[in-house]
Parts: sequence; C-alpha cells; structure tokens
Amino acid sequence: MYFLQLTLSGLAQGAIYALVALSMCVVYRATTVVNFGHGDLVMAGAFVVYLLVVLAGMPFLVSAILAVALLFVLGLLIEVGLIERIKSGPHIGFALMCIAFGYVLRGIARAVWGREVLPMPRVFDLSPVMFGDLVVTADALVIFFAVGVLLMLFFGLFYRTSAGRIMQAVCQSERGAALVGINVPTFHGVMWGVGAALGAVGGVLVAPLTLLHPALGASFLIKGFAAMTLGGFGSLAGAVVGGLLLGVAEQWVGFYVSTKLIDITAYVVIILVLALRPNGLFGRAVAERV
Amino acid sequence: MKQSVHLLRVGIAILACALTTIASAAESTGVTDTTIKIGIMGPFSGNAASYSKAEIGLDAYYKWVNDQGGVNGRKIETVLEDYACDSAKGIAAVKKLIYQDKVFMLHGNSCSAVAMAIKPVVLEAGIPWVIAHAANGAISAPATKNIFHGVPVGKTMGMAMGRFIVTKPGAAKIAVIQHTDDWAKSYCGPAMEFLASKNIRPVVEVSFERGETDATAQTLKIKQANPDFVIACLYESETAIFLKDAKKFGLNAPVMGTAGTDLENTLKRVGDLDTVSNYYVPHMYADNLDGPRLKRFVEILKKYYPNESVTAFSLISMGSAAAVVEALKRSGRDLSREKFIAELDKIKDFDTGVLAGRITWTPADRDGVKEVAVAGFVNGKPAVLKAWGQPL
Amino acid sequence: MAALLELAGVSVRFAGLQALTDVNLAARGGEIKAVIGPNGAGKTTLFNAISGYVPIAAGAIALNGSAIHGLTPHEIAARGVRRTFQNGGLFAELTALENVLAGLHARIDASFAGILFGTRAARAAEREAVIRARGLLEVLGVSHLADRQVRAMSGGQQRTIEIVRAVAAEPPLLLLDEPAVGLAPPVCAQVIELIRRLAGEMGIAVLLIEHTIDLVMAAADVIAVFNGGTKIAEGPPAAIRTDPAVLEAYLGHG
Amino acid sequence: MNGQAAQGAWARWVGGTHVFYAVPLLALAIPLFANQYTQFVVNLMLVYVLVAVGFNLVLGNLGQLAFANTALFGIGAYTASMLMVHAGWPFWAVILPAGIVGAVAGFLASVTALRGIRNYYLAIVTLAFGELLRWIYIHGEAATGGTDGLAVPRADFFGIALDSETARFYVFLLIVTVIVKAVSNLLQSKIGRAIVAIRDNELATASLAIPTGRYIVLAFTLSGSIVGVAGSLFAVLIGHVAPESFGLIELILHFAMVLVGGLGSLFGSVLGAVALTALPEYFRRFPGLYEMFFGGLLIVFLLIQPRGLAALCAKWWPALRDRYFRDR
Repeated sequence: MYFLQLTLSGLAQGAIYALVALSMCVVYRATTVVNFGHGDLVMAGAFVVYLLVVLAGMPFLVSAILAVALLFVLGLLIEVGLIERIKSGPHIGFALMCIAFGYVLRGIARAVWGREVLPMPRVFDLSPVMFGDLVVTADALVIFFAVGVLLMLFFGLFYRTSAGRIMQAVCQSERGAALVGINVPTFHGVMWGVGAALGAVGGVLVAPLTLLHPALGASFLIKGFAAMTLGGFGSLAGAVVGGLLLGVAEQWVGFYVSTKLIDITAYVVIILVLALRPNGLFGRAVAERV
Repeated sequence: MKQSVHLLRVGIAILACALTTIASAAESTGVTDTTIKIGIMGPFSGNAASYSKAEIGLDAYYKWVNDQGGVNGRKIETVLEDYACDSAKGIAAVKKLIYQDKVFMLHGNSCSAVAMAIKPVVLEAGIPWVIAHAANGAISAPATKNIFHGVPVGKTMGMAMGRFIVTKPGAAKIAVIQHTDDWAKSYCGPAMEFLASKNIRPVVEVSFERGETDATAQTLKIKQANPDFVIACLYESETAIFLKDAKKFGLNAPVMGTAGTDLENTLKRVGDLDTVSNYYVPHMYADNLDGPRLKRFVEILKKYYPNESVTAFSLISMGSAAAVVEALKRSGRDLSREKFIAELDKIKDFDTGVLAGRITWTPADRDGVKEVAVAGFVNGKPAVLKAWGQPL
Repeated sequence: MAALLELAGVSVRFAGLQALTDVNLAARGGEIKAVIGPNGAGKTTLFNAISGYVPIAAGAIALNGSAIHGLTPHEIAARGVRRTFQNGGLFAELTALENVLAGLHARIDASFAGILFGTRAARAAEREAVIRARGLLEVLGVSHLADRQVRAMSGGQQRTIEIVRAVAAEPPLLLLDEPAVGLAPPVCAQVIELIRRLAGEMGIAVLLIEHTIDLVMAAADVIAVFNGGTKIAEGPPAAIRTDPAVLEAYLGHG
Repeated sequence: MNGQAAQGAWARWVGGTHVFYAVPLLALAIPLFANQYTQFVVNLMLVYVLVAVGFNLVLGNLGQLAFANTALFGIGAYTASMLMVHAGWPFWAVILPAGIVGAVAGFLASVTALRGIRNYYLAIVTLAFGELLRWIYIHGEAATGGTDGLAVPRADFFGIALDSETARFYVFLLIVTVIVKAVSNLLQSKIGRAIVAIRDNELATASLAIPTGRYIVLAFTLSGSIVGVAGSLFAVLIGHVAPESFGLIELILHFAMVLVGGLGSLFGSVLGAVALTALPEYFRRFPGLYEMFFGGLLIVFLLIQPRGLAALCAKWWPALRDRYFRDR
C-alpha cells in the first residue's frame, strides 16, 4: 500500500522535475546552450504568480497565464540581449552568462523580498480524493493534469505540425536551416522563450506547495540536470521520463533506504549515469567526437 | 641583485616594525559624549535571510530607545553588518565592527555556526557581545569574560519541548523529523537528550531537507512507526509541507515544532485549522504574537520598519536589547566596557516584557534566559500551555 | 630508395560505410606526392588514418618498416609524422613563435620539477628552443610574424605558420591537407614555393591534398588520384593528365 | 632608435622576475597600514589568489568547464582541519596533505574528462561531485563535525604561532608567492604551452607529438593541489570549517574571480581574487543588493570585457600580456 502511495507522490514530484528538465532540454536542443540559470527562471515564474495573486489580487489561473507569458518574453530577451551577443566566444562564456543572469534574477528577488518567506494562499481548495487507501491530493491532480496537457501540446506541436518540423530542422543543422530561409537567431530567441515559459509553469505549480524565497530555484536546477542526464542529454522524451523516474526514485530511496539520501539521489543519479551509461536511457552518444 | 638584497632588508625591517605594533583598544571605545556605537551583525542576505528579522527588530528597538531620549544623555548608534550566514563574511563583519567602526559592544548573530567561528575573535578583542538570536549554548558556555546569551539556548528549548511531550499521558514513542543543519540540531538534539534521560528514545528519525517540496516518504515512515508524538525541527515552509502531508496520510500524532515557527503564521501558510490543531511550538514570548502584551513591541517594529511582516523571529532580540539598555543606564554617564560588563552581570530576574523568561546573568553563568513555555491551539486560538491539555 | 611510408591494403569503415578500400600508397624522402580526387573521395580520411586519428579496419601502415597503425596520434607524431589540418590547426590565442615552440615540444628536454622551480637547466632548454624557433621563422621568411597572435593573421600567414610549426621538429614525413585553400593566387604561389623548398632542401617526404589542379601539376612530383575511397591512378603529372579513369572520375562529377 | 631600445630594455625588466618579486616585497608593508579588519580581508585575498590561480588552470588555460573548484577547496580545508583536530598535526605539516588530497580529487575529475565527458557533462558531473562531498561533510559527523563543522586549533608554522592576522599574513604571503611563481614558471614553459594548445585545438596538439591526455591530467591535478592548499589556508584563517562554506554561492564567487580577472591569465587570477574579495566588503553597506550587482558585473564583463581585467591592463601595459614562453 505504501509502495503505491510513494510511487504516486513520486510521480507528482517527478512531473515537475520532468517539466523543468524538458524546458532545459528544449533550450539545449535548439541552441546547444545548457542553461545554468534555469532554476532561477523557475523561481521567477513562482514569484511573478505570487505578485499577481497576492499584490494585484488577480485570480490564480489568469496570473499563471500572465506569468508564463512574461517569462516567455524574459527568456526571449535573455537570448537576444545576452546569449546571442557572446556567440563568438568560447562555450564557457555561455555557462557563465547563464549563471550570471540567474544570479541577477535571484538578486532582484532578494532586493525586493529579502528577509521575507512568502506564503502563497491556497489555490486548489479541494479535498483529497481517496482510492481505497490511496490518497491523491488536489495539488497532485492539478500537477498531473497541467503537465499532461502541456506535454501533449508540446510534443504535438513539435512532431506533428509544420512549425514543429521547422524546429526539428534547425535543431539538426543550423546552417542548413539558414540556407532554406529560416531566421535562426529569431528561432533561438523563441526557443529560449519557450524554455523559460515551460520552466515558469514548473514554478507556478510549485508555488502553492511551498513557501517562496529567492533561493528556490537551486534545487530545481540540479533535479532538472539529473532528469536530463538520466533520460539522455538532449532527448526531449527522455527528459520527461527521467524526471518522473527521479521523482519516484527519491520517494523509494527515502522510504526503503533512508530519508537522508533523498537530497543526494539526484547527484548520485548524475554520477552513476555518466559513469556507467553516459548516453542515458534514451540519448545519443555523449562523448565529443575526436 | 644588490637591489633585491636591499629590498629584502627593508622588508625585514618593516616586518619587525609591524610585529611590534600592538593594538590596544581603549576601554571607552565607541562611546562619545552623545553616542554609544553598537554593532549588529545579521544574515541580511543569503539563504538564511529570514533569520535577520531578529536583527531588524533589534535595530527598531534601539531606534525607539533613542526616540525616548536615549540612555544617560547618549543616543545609540547602530551599525548593521551583513554576513549572509557565512563564516568568512562573519569574521570580516565582526572585525570591521571592532577594528574599523570601533563599536562599543556587539549585539547580534543569528547563525550558530558563524557565531562559533567569530567567538575567538570576540574573545581576543574583549568586547562585550550579547548574542541576539543564535541558540547554540556552546557560544556562551562555559562562561567567558565578555559573551552573554540573550535568548534561550537550544538546551533550554529542547528541554521545554521534551518536558511538554512527557506530560502527554502515555507518550512513550516519539518520532523525529528534522533538517540536517546546525539550526535543526540545536533544537532536536537537546530535546532528544532530555527525552533520553526519561528513557524515551525516538522510534524513528527521518531527515527532510530545506527546499524539498514533498514529504511523502518521511510522513509514511513516521506513520509506520505509529508514534505518540512527533518532533519536527523544520523551517517555515517545510513545516507547512510536513503538516499538510501528515494530515493527508492520516498521521494523527501531535507534532512539536521549534521556535523558528509560530502558530499564527503556520496556520496562515497551511490554510486550515484542522491541519495545525495538533501542532505545538516552544514559546519564548510573554504572549501570542498578536496578543495584547506584545502589541507594544510590534508597534515599535512597525514604526521604524513599516513594511516588515512579523514572524516568530521578529521580536526575539528585543528582550536582550531591553536588558542591554538597562545595564547601560546602570553603568552611568562614565561608561566603560568593564563597567558595562559588570552591570550586565548584575542583571537579575529582569522582566523584558517581551520574553516569557526573565534574564539573569552572572559571571559564572551567561545563559541568560532559562524559561520557555509551549504554545498550542486551544479552541482554535493559539494559547500558552503549562502542560498537555492545560492552558496557562 | 626504400619508401619511408608504406600503406598496404588499408581500409577504413565508419558505421558500416566504407570510407577507404584496399589502399596501397608509398611516400619517399624529398618527393612531393599530391593526393587528389573529388569531394568524398577519402583523401582526408587517408591522412587521418596515417596520423592515427581514425582506426583502420584492414591493412597495414608502416613507417621506416615498422607498423604505426593502432598507435595514438601523438605517438605517431613522435615517430616523425607531422600534418596540417584542412580547416586550420593553429592555436589561435598563441603567437606564431609559441605555435612553433609547441611543434618543438618533444625536443625540449626539461623535467616537470625543473620547470616548476625554474632551474638553470630547464631555462636553458627553453631558451634554446626559442632561439631555434625564431631561426626557423627567419629561414622560412616569416620572422616578422613571430610575436603576433595567430588569430590576428591573414589566411596565408596562418597557413604558412602552420607549415612552419609542422616542420619545426624536422619530421621525415609531412602531410599537408589543402594548404592553399582559399588563398589568393600570389600567396598560393608562395606556399607552393615553401613546400618545394621543404622537400628539396630538407629532404622531407610530402603528401599533399589539393583541389586546384594547376597548382598540383606545378608542385607535385607524383600524383595519386582517389575516387569513392579507392586509389584509381598514380603517376607523374603528365601521365595523370591523360589517364582515362581520372578523366572519367572528374567528368562524372561535373 | 635609441629610445626604442631603452623601451625594450625597460619592458624586459618590467616583465621580468624583478617585478614579480617587487609585488610581495611591497606587500610586506601592508600590516603597517592595516587594522585587524583590513588585514583579515587582505589575508582572505591571499587565500583567494590561490583559489583563482588553481581554478584558472583548468577553466582558463585548459578550457575545461569543471565545476569542482569549491569541492577541491572544501577537501583541502577539511583535510587540513581534520588532521589538526583529530591527529593533532601542526599547521605546517597539513599543508602538503591538503594539497595531495586536492590533487587526488582533481585527478579524479581529469579521468572523467579523459573518458570523453566534457563540456556541459563535465560541468554537471563535477557539480554533482561537489554537492555529494558536502553531503558527506554533513553526515560524516564523527570526522567532520557534521553541520556544526570543526573548530581549528591554534595554528603553528614552524614555531611561529599564527594567532594574529599579521603572523598569518606573512606565512600566507610566503606560500602564495612560492606557488604563484611556480605556476608562472610552468605556464611559460612547454607545459604551459601544451595546456593552452589543448584548449585551442586538442586534435592539432596531438599531431605535434604532445601527449594530450597526460597534460589534461596534469592540469587538473595541479589545479586540485593548489586549490587544496588554498583550502588549508582558509581553514586556518577562519578557524572554523563548516559545510555551508563550500556551496554553490562560493562556486559562483570562484567563477567570477577567474572571469573578471581574465580567463587563462595568471596575472588576471591575482587581480580578480583581489578585486572580488574587496567588492563584497564594499557591498556590506548595501545588504541585499550584493547578488544583483555581482550578477550584473559578470554580465557586463562577459559582454564588454570577456577577457577580463588582465586584458584591459595589457592594453595599457603590453608587458603584462600573458606569454607562454620565456627566453631568459
């Protein structure tokens, strides 16, 4: 009985990890930049929702949509204003730039809220659903639903529409895409926007579960990495599966081994996967071609 | 070559000079005809910034004292230093206060690990330091010449937590859930020690890290052990998550939290009374945070920091500030560090108005506040409790 | 004269794709042998196989009679095979002098501890190498570039420095992958002149990949023609010009 | 003509050893002007000079995106304090072990890099390694003191009690000068060239008979040992090591030092360490704004001056340009 319950909670957690991992993966696939500031975009999404709900008094759903839209714009601006500008430099520059803008975002949250730990009012005031002994909270249902819809929408767009095929084409070969008349810089900007927006959804979903503080994003970054690594770096579906697996693994490890290990499950996953099976579960070769 | 040798000689001469320069701090450093400089170090930035509400409350209190006319014709000049709960920054902050800003005394610190790191620096300088917030008893014990504890130490709180737990009839099995950090340990450690002295040992101990958003594994593990009482040394957000999960999975045992949380805010965060009705916290204050006896102190805070929200940390350092002001008054116009330390040691049974316990310092015992109550919900309202089921 | 380098029945496969099939080729000291062929003929793969960057699936590669296939690139280089790269193999952040010094790496006899503590011996070894590198740049007519960063140089200057770096350690065999690509004709002629001097004055065996037929005809002593991963012809320029298989390969590709 | 020759001689003198030693010699006078606070900050700068110099070897010179630097720093600090606390070793005896343990950790990272885990993968796996170590510090209570950390006993350097900032300063200055000089020697030799060559073009480096794998291992190991030694100095300076000191925020500080100073520049490492140890002290008066300014500073440098302060200085004073050879 506990096993099912753990698995279910793990999947709910994992769904958020999956979303974060997918959003990082989108950026990586489209622009080959790994966004080390992504956790702070998740945090920003949560804070914007808080702002709109608590300070502006807007309904949650409207706030959530606005927050996601705003983060899309922010992602786009970051790409166009910061990442694109250092394109000619070494890849170390990208990593540092991502860390830097993440730090700025955190700094802004700190300057405004500093000492406060902000409680988000309860959003989904529904009582838990019972399946026999199994408890499913409204929060979990909302997460499953939101993540499920988003994933269907995303993969539908990516694999079934012509716009999606263009995206895939650019991911395959930038030069080729440019030759057939696709505006690659615009594409990169849009994909950063999409990544930031997806990450913001993660923040929006997490906000009601926890309290908000400026350092919120750090753990999501690591979980996202672990999920991405597990699923195979750069594999979109892999990131989703990796996220779900990580969420479930944390709960199992916590219950059956030791709760002390929950916190490092992600790190151990990263190290084990890269040591034993660098391609992850679904990925292509990791090693740079020599 | 010749030049290098010459430079070397100069260098050695300089070195010798520097080594013989011995800094000696004057006894009345930081005191002018009109001011007394007090250094306040707090984690105003970084991941533990929510602690620094204590130092903000402290600063507000001193500002208020000034507006009441100050102390013996002098105004208190506070110097706030941020150390972001980081040892290196903490040492730099304290050294800056002592040697650059030349403050008269130190009043501050929230993070225990940093307090331990700066302790040798403060001892060496011999400057009076009243610990405003950090709970580790080892900072002030064994007693030294110049360090005073202005809040109940972890041991006092842990004992209050433990004492309360054993008043629950039939409480034999306890479970512990805590963060793995020095803050959680300063509560859970002494509480478990006290219970161990009553032959009660935890049936299950689980950890729940800061920043995690789900406590299913922890809650189920605790539920499996079927405890009579749960001790939860968790931060605000994690407390809320744990309480919600406990409700969700039908873990009905009462939960003893820490002074890092309070009943009013926890209720606000969790959202429904049912979930928190079985939550208890050690209570350092003389009243509920929104009670009439604390109203005066909340107003002081709001006067100087109008946008500051009030949490369990906000008023905690005001008690020792009241004691400091009293000792400064008693030291008279002719203020020196030695005199001030002597007066601090004469503070006996001092009612601060804000803390539940009275402050007593002696040269042999600097652990000033030895009483902590426990609070819980009675009929849906926060209330201070004598024992299980007995409101004060 | 015995061949310096000898390839016998060499095949290379990439993921099931046959990149080179049963190639036999030799290189001799003082001789410039051009390797030509249409795109995808396997020329660069041939160089990569010789210098150890890709493993061979069958056959043998011997230098001075001893097998070198299966060795790592730096081991093969240590035995005297140096190469340049089609899209430039210079260290862009370093100066020309530092690039050439890197080419002399193995010749500088200084221990790790000696370098760390800056011993007299280590400093002397370095100094000697610097003198040698400057001398080489001087001899090959580019001493004015010595202290300039490579990334600030023109394409022709970069090609030249890369060749100087490759020959710094006096290798018996030099593989040049399109040294004249993208260069203006006068610069191109200078590079060809440089290559001829290397073969003529230093007695180096040169294997040269080139696209510009005129240039190849002018520079090479022998030409080997590749198509689809196999060698289809080899001989002096005059003979190649009229070889029917060569004509067909080139005409076939437009 | 004559003027030019004189200028050349001047440049040679300036770029030479004389100037290298002039800086620490001048620094000897600092305690005359410093109070205990400023002296502490200067000592911290010295520790961070080693941190930045070590980190830059891998990040700037070798061009590998390794995030293990705080881990190495922490390993050094913990090794030193554990030996001092549990085994009662004197300070001078723990510097070398701290360096060796740091070197071993650096070596492990290099093995990962050699296995083809490069670029972002290396970044992530080293990041995980660092956090894993922090977990071990927290849970290895018997040895590490857990979350409370370890109080370092009073240090002693060959009979000199390091109980004042001034005494620590002279000992640190000596150690830092020796190590920075050794790294400078190394960079201006065939080893330094090989390391930078690998960054610029690894394939071409191998084609020059340079065993690239060996130099990758060397750079990582050396970097680990230098940062490990820095950790031991840090432990003595702070007198207390705790897991919180070696987290992600510290890592960002290390990054910033290398970047602001100048990727791949030894002189830049020193500049960056000094500048970014001083900066947070300045920002004390604006609590809460530090992160924003710090991140902003990084962005400005990446956009406008990606080669850091060192390149800026070299523009005004060409003798300061990093050279990877020496002819004296």
